[in-house]
Amino acid sequence: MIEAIPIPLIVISVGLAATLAFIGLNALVLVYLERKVAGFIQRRPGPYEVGPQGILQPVADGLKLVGKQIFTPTGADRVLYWLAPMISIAPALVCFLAIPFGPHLQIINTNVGLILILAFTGINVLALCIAGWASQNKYALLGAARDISQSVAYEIPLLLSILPIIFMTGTFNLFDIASGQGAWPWQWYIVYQPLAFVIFFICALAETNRNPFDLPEAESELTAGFHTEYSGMGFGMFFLAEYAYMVVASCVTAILFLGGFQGPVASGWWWFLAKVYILLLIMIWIRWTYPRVRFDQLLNICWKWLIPLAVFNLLVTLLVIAI
Amino acid sequence: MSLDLRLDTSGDFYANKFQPTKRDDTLILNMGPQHPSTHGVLRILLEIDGEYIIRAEPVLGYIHRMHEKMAEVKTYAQYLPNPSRTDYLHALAWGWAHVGALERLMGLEVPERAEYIRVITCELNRISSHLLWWGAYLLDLGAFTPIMYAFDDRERIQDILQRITGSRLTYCYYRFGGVSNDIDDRFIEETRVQCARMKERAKMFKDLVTDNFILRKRVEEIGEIPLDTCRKYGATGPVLRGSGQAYDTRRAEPYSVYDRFDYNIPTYDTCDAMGRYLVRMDEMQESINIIEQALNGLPEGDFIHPKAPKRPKPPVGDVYFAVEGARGKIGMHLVSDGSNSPYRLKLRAPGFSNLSLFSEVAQGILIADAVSILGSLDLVIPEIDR
Amino acid sequence: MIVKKFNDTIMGLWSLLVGLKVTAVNFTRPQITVHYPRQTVPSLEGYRGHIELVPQDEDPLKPKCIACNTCARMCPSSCISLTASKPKKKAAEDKECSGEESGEKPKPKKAKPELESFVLDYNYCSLCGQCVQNCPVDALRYTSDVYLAGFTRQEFVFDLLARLQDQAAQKEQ
Amino acid sequence: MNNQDPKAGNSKDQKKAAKEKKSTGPEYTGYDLDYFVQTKDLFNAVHKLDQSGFFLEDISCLDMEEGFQMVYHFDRFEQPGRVGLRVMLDRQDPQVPSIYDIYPGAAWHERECFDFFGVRFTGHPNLIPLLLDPDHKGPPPLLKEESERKGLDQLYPDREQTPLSPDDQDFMRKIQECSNLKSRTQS
Repeated sequence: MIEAIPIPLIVISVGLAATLAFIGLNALVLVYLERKVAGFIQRRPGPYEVGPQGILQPVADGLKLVGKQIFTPTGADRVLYWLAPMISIAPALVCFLAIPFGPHLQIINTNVGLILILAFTGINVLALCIAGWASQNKYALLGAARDISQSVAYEIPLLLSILPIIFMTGTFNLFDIASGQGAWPWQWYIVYQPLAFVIFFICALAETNRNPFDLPEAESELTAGFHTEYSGMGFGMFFLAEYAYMVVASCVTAILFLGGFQGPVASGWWWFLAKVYILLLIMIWIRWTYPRVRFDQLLNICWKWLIPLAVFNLLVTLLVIAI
Repeated sequence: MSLDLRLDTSGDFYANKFQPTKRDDTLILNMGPQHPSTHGVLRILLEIDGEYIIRAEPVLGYIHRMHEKMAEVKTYAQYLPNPSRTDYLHALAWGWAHVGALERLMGLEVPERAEYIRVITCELNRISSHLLWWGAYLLDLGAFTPIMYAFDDRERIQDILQRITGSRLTYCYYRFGGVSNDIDDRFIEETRVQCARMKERAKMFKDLVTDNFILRKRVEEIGEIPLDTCRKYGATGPVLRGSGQAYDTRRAEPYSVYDRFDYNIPTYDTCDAMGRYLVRMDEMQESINIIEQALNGLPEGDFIHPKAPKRPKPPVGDVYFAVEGARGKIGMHLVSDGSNSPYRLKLRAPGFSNLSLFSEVAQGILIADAVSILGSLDLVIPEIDR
Repeated sequence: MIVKKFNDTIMGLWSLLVGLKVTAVNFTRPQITVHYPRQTVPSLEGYRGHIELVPQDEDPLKPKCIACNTCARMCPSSCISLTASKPKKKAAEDKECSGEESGEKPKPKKAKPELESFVLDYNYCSLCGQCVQNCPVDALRYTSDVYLAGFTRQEFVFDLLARLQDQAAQKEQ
Repeated sequence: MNNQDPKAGNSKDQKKAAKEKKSTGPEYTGYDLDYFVQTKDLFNAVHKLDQSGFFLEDISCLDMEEGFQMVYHFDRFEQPGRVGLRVMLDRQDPQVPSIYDIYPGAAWHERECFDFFGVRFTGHPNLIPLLLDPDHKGPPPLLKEESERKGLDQLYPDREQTPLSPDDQDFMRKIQECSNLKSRTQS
C-alpha cells in the first residue's frame, strides 16, 4: 500500500506541515521581536506582563484574535470577504517549499525555484485587492487601489535586480545559487552586486508593505487601509501573511546575496537563520525610524530611480560577463 | 422580520448639504469625526477624485460645550477652571487671558514677581504644547518613534509644573492679581536643568526628523498658504509666521513684562508646512531663551496682590485682552455690567481662524497632503469648538 | 541643475542613515518609563488631589470646619454638600452639655454650628481649588492620592467626615 | 445668584467709591478705535479697513435691551492696533450684510453668531448651523431673559453712541495711524 503513494507526495506533505509550523513559530517570534525592539528604541520596556519578560505576549495576541467574534460587515460580499485572507496566506506556504534552508534541508529541489517564489508572491496583490473591494468601505477601497499600483510598480525593479545574479550563476535553482557562493563573506554575491542588493532590499520592503512604503495600511490617512473591516482571525490571517512574506523576502535576499546556508565555519541551516534574522531586524529597525512616503513619491522613487538603476546595473553586469 | 442589510447611504444633514454639486465619478469621504489624524473630533467632508481632493469642508461642533454661556452663568471666580479646558495643551495662556481681561477691567495691578512667574510658567507650557504637536505631527506622517521622545521631555516639564501648580494638564494656577502658589528654589533649579537639556535635545530632534529626507519630501511645498490668505482668514501664530509675517502678540500688543525680555520672532517666508514646522521648532528655543532671562531677573516680593479680590465684582466696562498662545492670538472680549458674573465673554480661539482657511488650501491636493497640512496647522479641536 | 539634484539626493540618503543612527543610539540607552503596577511615580507632593477636612489641632476627631457653606457656594460644579446641626442656646445649659465634650470653651456668644456630614461628589470636581482658597478658617486641604479607581460612580462620592475619623483612628494605633 | 456674603460687602462700597471717581472704567480697554456704525455703512467701513491691511479677529454679538449689538474686531500686522466696529440691530428682524466677500474668514464667525443669537447674514454663502446640532429646536442659547438685559446707557455710560459714517475723511485718517503704542503711552 505504501508504494501506491508516490515518494514526492509524502515529502511535500511533510514539507507543508513543517512550513506551517515554521510560519506559525516565526510569526510569534517576529511579533515579539518587533514589539521588544520598538519598545527599546522608544526607551520603554515593550511587553513584559504576560509570561517571563513577555514571552507569551504573541500567544496572548493570537488567542485574542482567535477569540473575537467573526462577523461580516453589512453589505460586504460575504464570499469574497472571507476568501481574501485565505488567498493572502496560501501563496506564502508555497514559497517556502523551494527555499534551501540547509545543505539537505530543502523540500523540492526544482531548477525553477526562484520563478516559483516570484510568481506566488504576486498573488498576494490579488488578495489585498479583493479584501479592499469586498469590505464595502471607502477607506479599504482606497487602500486596495494604492496597494495594487504599489505592488505592480515594485515588481519590475525586483525582477531587474535579480537578473544580474541569474546571469552570473546561470540557473534559477536556489540550491545551486546558494552553494555557488563561497563560504567566506567576500565570496558572496553582495560583494559583486552591492547595488542590486540595495535595490532588491528596497523592493522587498515595498512588496511586503513595510514602513517607509506602508501606504496600503496607512493608519493616519486611511484608518487601516485594506484591512479596515477585518477583525479577529480575518485580521490575524493578514497579519500572519505579512510576517510570512517578510520572512520569504529576507530568505530570498539571504540566498541570492548572502550565500544562503554557506558560513565561514560550518555551513548549515543555523547560518541561514542568522542571516534571515539580521535582515528582519533591519526591516524592523527601519520601520520605527522613518515617516511614511507619500503615494506619488513612492511611484516616483520606483519609476525614476530604482528601474533606471536596476537596468544600468544589469547592463554593467552583462558587459562584465561578455568580456 | 427581514433584517434590512442594505447600507443606508442617506448621510446626515451636512453630507446632504455637501451633496448636490457632486460629480458622478467622485467619492464623498467622511474624514472624521472618528479619524486617527484629526486631533480630537474634527470631521472633514472630502469630495475626492481618486486620491485628489476636489472640495473639503470641515464640520465642527462635535465637542462644543458652550463655554461662553457657562461664563455668563458662573461668577468670575467659578469660571477659573474653564479656560484651561478650552485649550488643554496651552491651558496657562487661556487662564492668563481670562485673568488678564478682568485685571485690565478692574485696573488691578499685578506684583512684579507674579508677572515673572506667569511668564515662566506660560513659556514652559508653550514648550510642552509644541512638543506634543511635534510628536503628533510625526505620528500623522507615519513615524512612530518621535512622539515617544517628545513625551519624554514633556513629562519632565509637566513634573516641574506639577509641583507648583498642582496639576499636569489643565492648570488652574493663575488668580486675579497674581498666581495661587509661589515658586521655590527647587523649581528654578529644575527649570534650568530642563532648559539646558532641551537645547541639546533639539540637536537630536534635528538629526532624526528635521533633516530626514522622507520628511522633507512630505512637508516641503505642501499646503502653500500665501500671506494674503492668512490675512483674509485672520490666521495668527505659527501659521502666520510660517508665511513670512513676524506678528506675535507678545511683541505687537506687549502685555505683562514681555517687553523686558529680548527674544526674536522666528519667521520663515516659505509659506508651506515646512515653514510652519521650523517656526515652531525655533519658537521652542526662543521660549527657553525667555525662561532663562526671566529666571535671572526674578524679583522678590509677594506672588499675589495683597488685596486681590477673591470674589471680584468689576465695574461696568467693555474690555479686550489678547495673549499669544501656542497656536496664535487668544482673545477675550469681556463686557461687564457690574455684577459678579460677566454680561458677555467672547473667546477668540486662534485654531478657529487657522482651520477656516483649510477648505481653500485643500483644493486639488492628495489626502496624504491634507493630513500633513492639518498637522502643520496644529489644531486642538476643543479650542475650535469651545 | 542636475548636479544640485544629485547633491540633494545624496544628502538626503545620508540623512536617512543619520536617522538610523539616532534610533540605534536610543536603542542602547536605558528605559525611562515607570512600570506602573510595580513602581509608582515618586514625586507627588505638589499634586492637587481631591480635598479633605483638616482636623482641629487639639482634637483630631473634630474638623476645623465651621459649616459656613462658603465652599459649597463657591464650587463651580457644586459638588460639596454639608449639613450642620442647629447650635443649642449657649446661655443656660452650657455647663452641663459641655461636660462630656472636653475643651469646649464656654464662649458668651452663640456656639459654632456642629458639622454633621461633609460629602464631596468627586465625579464633578474639576480640582480648581476655589473651596480650599475661599475657606475662612482653612478647614480644607488637598490630598495627593492620584491612584483612585472604582467600579461605580458611588465610590467617588467621598464622606470626608468619616475619612477624618478613620485618619484619626489610624493615628492612634 | 449674587451672594451677599459679608466679605464682599465692604469691598463693594469701596468699589462704588472707585467707580464714581473714574466712571470710564480702565484707561486702556484694549481698543484703539471704537466706533458705532450704521448697518448700511458697515460694508463700506469694512472695505476701507481691508484696504489699510487690517485682518478680522472675530465677530461677537451682545444681546441688549435695544436689540443685538454686533462687535467686529480688526487688528493689523504692521502697525498693531485694534479697531472695534459696533452695529446695533433691532430685535425683531436682526439682519446684517455678510462681509464674506471681503473677508472669507468671516463666514464661520457669522455662522457662529447665527447659531448663538439667531442673527441672519444676507449674502452669506451657506448659513447653516456651525457649532450647534442642526436639529436643535430650542431658542438661540445666548439670548438673555427679559429681566437681565441691560441697555446701552448702562453698559456704555460715557460712550457717544451716535453712529459715525465711514465716508468722512477723519475715519480714513484715524484708521491709517491707529496704533496701540500711541494709546498705550497716553494711559
